Amino acid sequence: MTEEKALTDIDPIILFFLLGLAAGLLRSELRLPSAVYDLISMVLLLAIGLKGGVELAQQPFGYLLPQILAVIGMGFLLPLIAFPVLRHLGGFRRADAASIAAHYGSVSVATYAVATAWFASREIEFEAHMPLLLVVLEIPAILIGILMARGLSRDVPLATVGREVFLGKGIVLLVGGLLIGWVAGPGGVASIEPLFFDLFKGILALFLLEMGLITAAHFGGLRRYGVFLVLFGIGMPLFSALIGTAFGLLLGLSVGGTAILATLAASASYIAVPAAMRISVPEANPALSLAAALGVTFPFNVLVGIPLYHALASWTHRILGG
Amino acid sequence: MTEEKALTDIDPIILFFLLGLAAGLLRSELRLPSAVYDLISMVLLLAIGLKGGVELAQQPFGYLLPQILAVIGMGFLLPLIAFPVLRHLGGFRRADAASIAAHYGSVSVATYAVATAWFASREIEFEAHMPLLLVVLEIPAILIGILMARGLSRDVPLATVGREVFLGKGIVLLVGGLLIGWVAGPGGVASIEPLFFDLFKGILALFLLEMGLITAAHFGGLRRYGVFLVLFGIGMPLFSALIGTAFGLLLGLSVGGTAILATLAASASYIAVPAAMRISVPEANPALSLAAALGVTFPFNVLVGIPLYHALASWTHRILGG
Amino acid sequence: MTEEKALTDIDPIILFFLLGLAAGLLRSELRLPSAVYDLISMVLLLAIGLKGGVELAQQPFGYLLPQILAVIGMGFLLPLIAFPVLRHLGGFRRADAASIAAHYGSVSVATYAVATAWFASREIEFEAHMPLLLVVLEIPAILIGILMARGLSRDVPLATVGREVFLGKGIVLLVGGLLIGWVAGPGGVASIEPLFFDLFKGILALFLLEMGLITAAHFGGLRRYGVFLVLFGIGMPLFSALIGTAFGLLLGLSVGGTAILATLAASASYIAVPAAMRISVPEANPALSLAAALGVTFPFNVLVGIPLYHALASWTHRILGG
Amino acid sequence: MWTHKRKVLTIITESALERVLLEDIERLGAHGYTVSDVRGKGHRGVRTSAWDTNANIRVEVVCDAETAAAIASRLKDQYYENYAIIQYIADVEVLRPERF
Amino acid sequence: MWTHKRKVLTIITESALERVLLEDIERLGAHGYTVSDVRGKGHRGVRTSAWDTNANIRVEVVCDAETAAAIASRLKDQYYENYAIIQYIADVEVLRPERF
Amino acid sequence: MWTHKRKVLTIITESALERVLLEDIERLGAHGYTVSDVRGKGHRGVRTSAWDTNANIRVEVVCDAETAAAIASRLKDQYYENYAIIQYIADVEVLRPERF
Ligand SMILES: Nc1ncnc2c1ncn2[C@@H]1O[C@H](COP(=O)(O)O)[C@@H](O)[C@H]1O
Ligand SMILES: Nc1ncnc2c1ncn2[C@@H]1O[C@H](COP(=O)(O)O)[C@@H](O)[C@H]1O
Ligand SMILES: Nc1ncnc2c1ncn2[C@@H]1O[C@H](COP(=O)(O)O)[C@@H](O)[C@H]1O
Ligand code: NA
Ligand code: NA
Ligand code: NA
Repeated sequence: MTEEKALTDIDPIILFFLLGLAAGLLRSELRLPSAVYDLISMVLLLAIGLKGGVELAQQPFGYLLPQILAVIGMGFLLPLIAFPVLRHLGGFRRADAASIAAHYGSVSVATYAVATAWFASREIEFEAHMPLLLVVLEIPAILIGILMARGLSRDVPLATVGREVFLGKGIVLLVGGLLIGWVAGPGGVASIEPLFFDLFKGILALFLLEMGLITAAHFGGLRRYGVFLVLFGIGMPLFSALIGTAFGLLLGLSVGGTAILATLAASASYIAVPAAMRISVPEANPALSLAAALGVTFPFNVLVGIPLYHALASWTHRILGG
Repeated sequence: MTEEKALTDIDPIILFFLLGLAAGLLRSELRLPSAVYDLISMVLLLAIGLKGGVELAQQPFGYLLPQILAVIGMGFLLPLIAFPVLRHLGGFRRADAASIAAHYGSVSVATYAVATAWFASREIEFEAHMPLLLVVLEIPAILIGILMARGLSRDVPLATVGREVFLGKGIVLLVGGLLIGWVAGPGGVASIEPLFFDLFKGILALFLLEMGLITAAHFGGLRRYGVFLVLFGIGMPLFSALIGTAFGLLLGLSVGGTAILATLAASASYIAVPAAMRISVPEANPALSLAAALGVTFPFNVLVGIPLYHALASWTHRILGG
Repeated sequence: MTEEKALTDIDPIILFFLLGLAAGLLRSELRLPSAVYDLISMVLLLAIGLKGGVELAQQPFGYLLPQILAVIGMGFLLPLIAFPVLRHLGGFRRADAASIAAHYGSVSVATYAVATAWFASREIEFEAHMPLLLVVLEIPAILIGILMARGLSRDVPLATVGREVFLGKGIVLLVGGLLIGWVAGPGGVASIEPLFFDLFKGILALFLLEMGLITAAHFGGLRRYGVFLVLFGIGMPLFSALIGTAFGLLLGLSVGGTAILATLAASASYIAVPAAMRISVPEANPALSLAAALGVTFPFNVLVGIPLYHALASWTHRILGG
Repeated sequence: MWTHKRKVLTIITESALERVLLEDIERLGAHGYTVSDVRGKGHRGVRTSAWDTNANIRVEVVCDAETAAAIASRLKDQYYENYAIIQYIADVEVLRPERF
Repeated sequence: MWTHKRKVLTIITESALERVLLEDIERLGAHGYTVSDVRGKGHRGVRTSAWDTNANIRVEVVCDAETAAAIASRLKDQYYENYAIIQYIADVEVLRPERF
Repeated sequence: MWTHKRKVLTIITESALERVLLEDIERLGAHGYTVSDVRGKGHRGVRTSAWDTNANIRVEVVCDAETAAAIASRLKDQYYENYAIIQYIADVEVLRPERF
């Protein structure tokens, strides 16, 4: 916030989300063409990757490795906890429970982007290699989800799943951005900053407008699948944020880094995982997981969760150290 | 204009319009994909809304209310004057006269954007809440147009018309931008300025390129519908600009604000009104109104009208007051 | 390069090309929607035109005319040399030899853009009217190509070919940009710089990502058409660069200008020429010329050629003068 | 295998009608529809713009003969007078007859 | 109601031909056409790029049998040798026979 | 002229299946296919988003009756249980029978 006073403290990008949500619920004609959605998400993914890659060169690999391993562990852990809850408390079919669990074990890039924007406007620092952890966290939950759905016995088309996961648009752009940023370094990237960095928040605003429209479309699914899904869609991220905070503390992350890791843990995938599950666990109903991840958890995290997770990280850091 | 001398005084965005016009008339292969058109117009509408919204918070509502009411009155008045001219002088069928009148009572966002760019490059100030008046002016003419076409007796599907008008893309984005700008304030909006404000004129240039192509496509319609339509397409904005200037003076607007209001009055809608008329007054021939609005009035306003209306506003202000 | 050290010296936009290439070869899901491709190439073409046009006003026409004529001569010369090589050494059918020769006589706008970016990051100056020569060079090779394929005897539909060439998207946008830049001048263009100039390299990066994907798709064609095409795709640009360097020296261009002219000579068209040949010489197999131009020559020029041509220009300048 | 005969009704008309048309189609008993964006030319001129007012959609409905007739005649009454629209119907065979 | 029999001729070919093809179609007596952007694969390989040179269009013409035959044989003579193109024709029924 | 009878099989299904579906179609002997992006509604709800997970494709395959039957029954076994998908088949006539 600069000199002039604003009505509220809400980040304008959140207002774009609310605008999309309102337009969607009122069944307005507003609709982003899919080519625009593709362009916008492509720029965001590359930008996040680039930003991380630029900083990555400064980090010794020995410092990063334990974090990567820990985060892979977290990516296995979260769906393993979510699955029995969904199966026994929620009464979902095996495939559906596994698929939803995989969504919540993985991460949402949009939620991450909103968190970084929220932190940036408050000048809260966080470790620069977070995009790397974001990439790492995308994948373990998918594997676990497939195993939980199919069991070890049945033959899983691992090759197909692998290419679906690793060569999906999202991972290719994130990892590609990371590598480019890492190779080119801050000086090299300077010439493409106006597109990828200066426009970042404006493009994120357009993206969130579309996210609002998509979220509105998934509210319908919620009504059909009931109260448990809503409760899970709020309870699970709260629980995951605790786990994420614990991992952040164990890894010795800063307050900002801990809060980001908690946000990653709390966020639920709605791009990489649905695509992988559709091919690998086709008997799972995608409407269920998307209703929870998009209809409940995404708005919850974006509107309430991020400040909460930051408060949690500050509080635990104050309690535990200096 | 900065240090170096240019060949002419023409704003480059007008040159983009002329390029599109030439390419269209020469039947070049040039064509903007509809997804690009959607993206560009979406950014422009949001940007205009945001800009207005940011300033709106500074205005007391008591100051705005009389202006809003006056402008609604103007929106009713203009089509009521145009209708008999079209019906009796032009010899148009009732539905066509009503539909064309509605187009001219409403406003063109592109014309408004060109005017603001023209004013900005000449550093002419105008009241910051103009986007609000733009939104307000979009709607009354549509209602009047439907009533003139159908009469009060026949049942107008007001609900359908209402949702078509208020939930159409244009209004949602303009009003949404206004609200976001108003809530976030200048500080909040700062982070999305690079996309919505810095790129504004570049994106407007691309938009005008497409407008040139569309205008060229509507020249054909003109040849078929004859001289009266051309005369009306020039005469009506001139007359409306006088009305707009009068309202501007009555409301005590600045020279710039008066000129903008005159431009709004003189401009003819080609997005919101055609869409609404197509559903509500389907027997009106859309080729007629678009040929006039796009084939004559838009280029006239953009090339000749805006400087003229500014001269008119300056002149009347000099005459009437210190 | 600014303060901080990068891993390598590679321009990040080249890394985007490699990312696209890798994604394409790994058959990733990554794919730019055609609307996005259209938007990106449209902005690049306009930007290149604008940049050239702004400078053009400063040049007396008497200075430009000999250069234009010389470059037209070069555009006729290159395909006349390539044709017998392709026909007799390569053993291609008449139509195919003519079509490939035309591709290599014309120019690639993307290669030009990469060269200007490479020069800019090394602060190497070059004559500002190069975009004009780029436009001029596009066309002669097309005419020669058609004549070589059909002979003078058979009736060539010159009108159709002419409109195909001059009214194609690429020429309209380049020439349109030139004219707009020329008329508006540097001051006039200032307001649209954020889109067309500041974002240039970022948009070029996205474009090269797509070029990488397209190049990968044309590698398949190479395997089928064999070794000669690969050799030609490397040998021809090297030879053309010598011719281009000679022309640059004769015209008294600077080191940078000579290198750019060599790059233009070395580059092979893959937009304007394929489109024109498809209509005018339909019996030529487009897979052949695109495999060579996109599968070999474009990556060769972008990865190896540009620095080489610059070294060549520097060396000849040092040898021959001052 | 292909023993279940059905009809496919194809409608090409103005994009502006999309919402109301699809409501009509569902109301008249179709179990589904498929829509794509197209351009074209007909008695009401060229419709080929980037632009909603001048763009076309193509709607395809697989259904039984009665439903196809009902939809077609309803759309004829409602839209033929004032809109750019054509309809045509063809014979097709489907696998799951209960679906259409 | 569906008493007027017509043909629908479907042409799938290279985008580069759009302009000349549509001129041919009109010249041979069709009263309209509908075009959409598609991708595909055939004897001339995969045509699926973001890119004009390698993109396809799908053109649909509703007309009487003679016009369909005239267009199809004309396009065959003109384009089959050198272009990626297929054509097929099907029976349809229309509401306003005077239109097609 | 139109003496060669063939079938056109039309498949409308989830975009997510594009790659595997086209592999299936080729493996079962089709000589080509054409794909377009569409939106729609069916038993599995509205599929109309900007968004891959919720978008549809329309695939058209011109081939002989046996190939059409083979593809259709294979897709039925493979995808009907878990995916949004419909198929229908129609009679067409083609010019170059050896091509299909
Ligand atoms: N004979 C035809 N064959 C194929 N499509 C047609 C035909 N006539 C009209 N159309 C399509 O239907 C739309 C509306 O037709 P019309 O009402 O005749 O203007 C046109 O814009 C075309 O897309
Ligand atoms: N058997 C087929 N079924 C459907 N579409 C086809 C078929 N064969 C070819 N096509 C389409 O027609 C285009 C040109 O075909 P071709 O001339 O065989 O390369 C292809 O790119 C496909 O889009
Ligand atoms: N009766 C129908 N007519 C035309 N298209 C249909 C029909 N039913 C379904 N579809 C299309 O096929 C897709 C999958 O259908 P479904 O499996 O029934 O959800 C839908 O999203 C529609 O695009
Ligand atoms: Na998570
Ligand atoms: Na007006
Ligand atoms: Na060349």
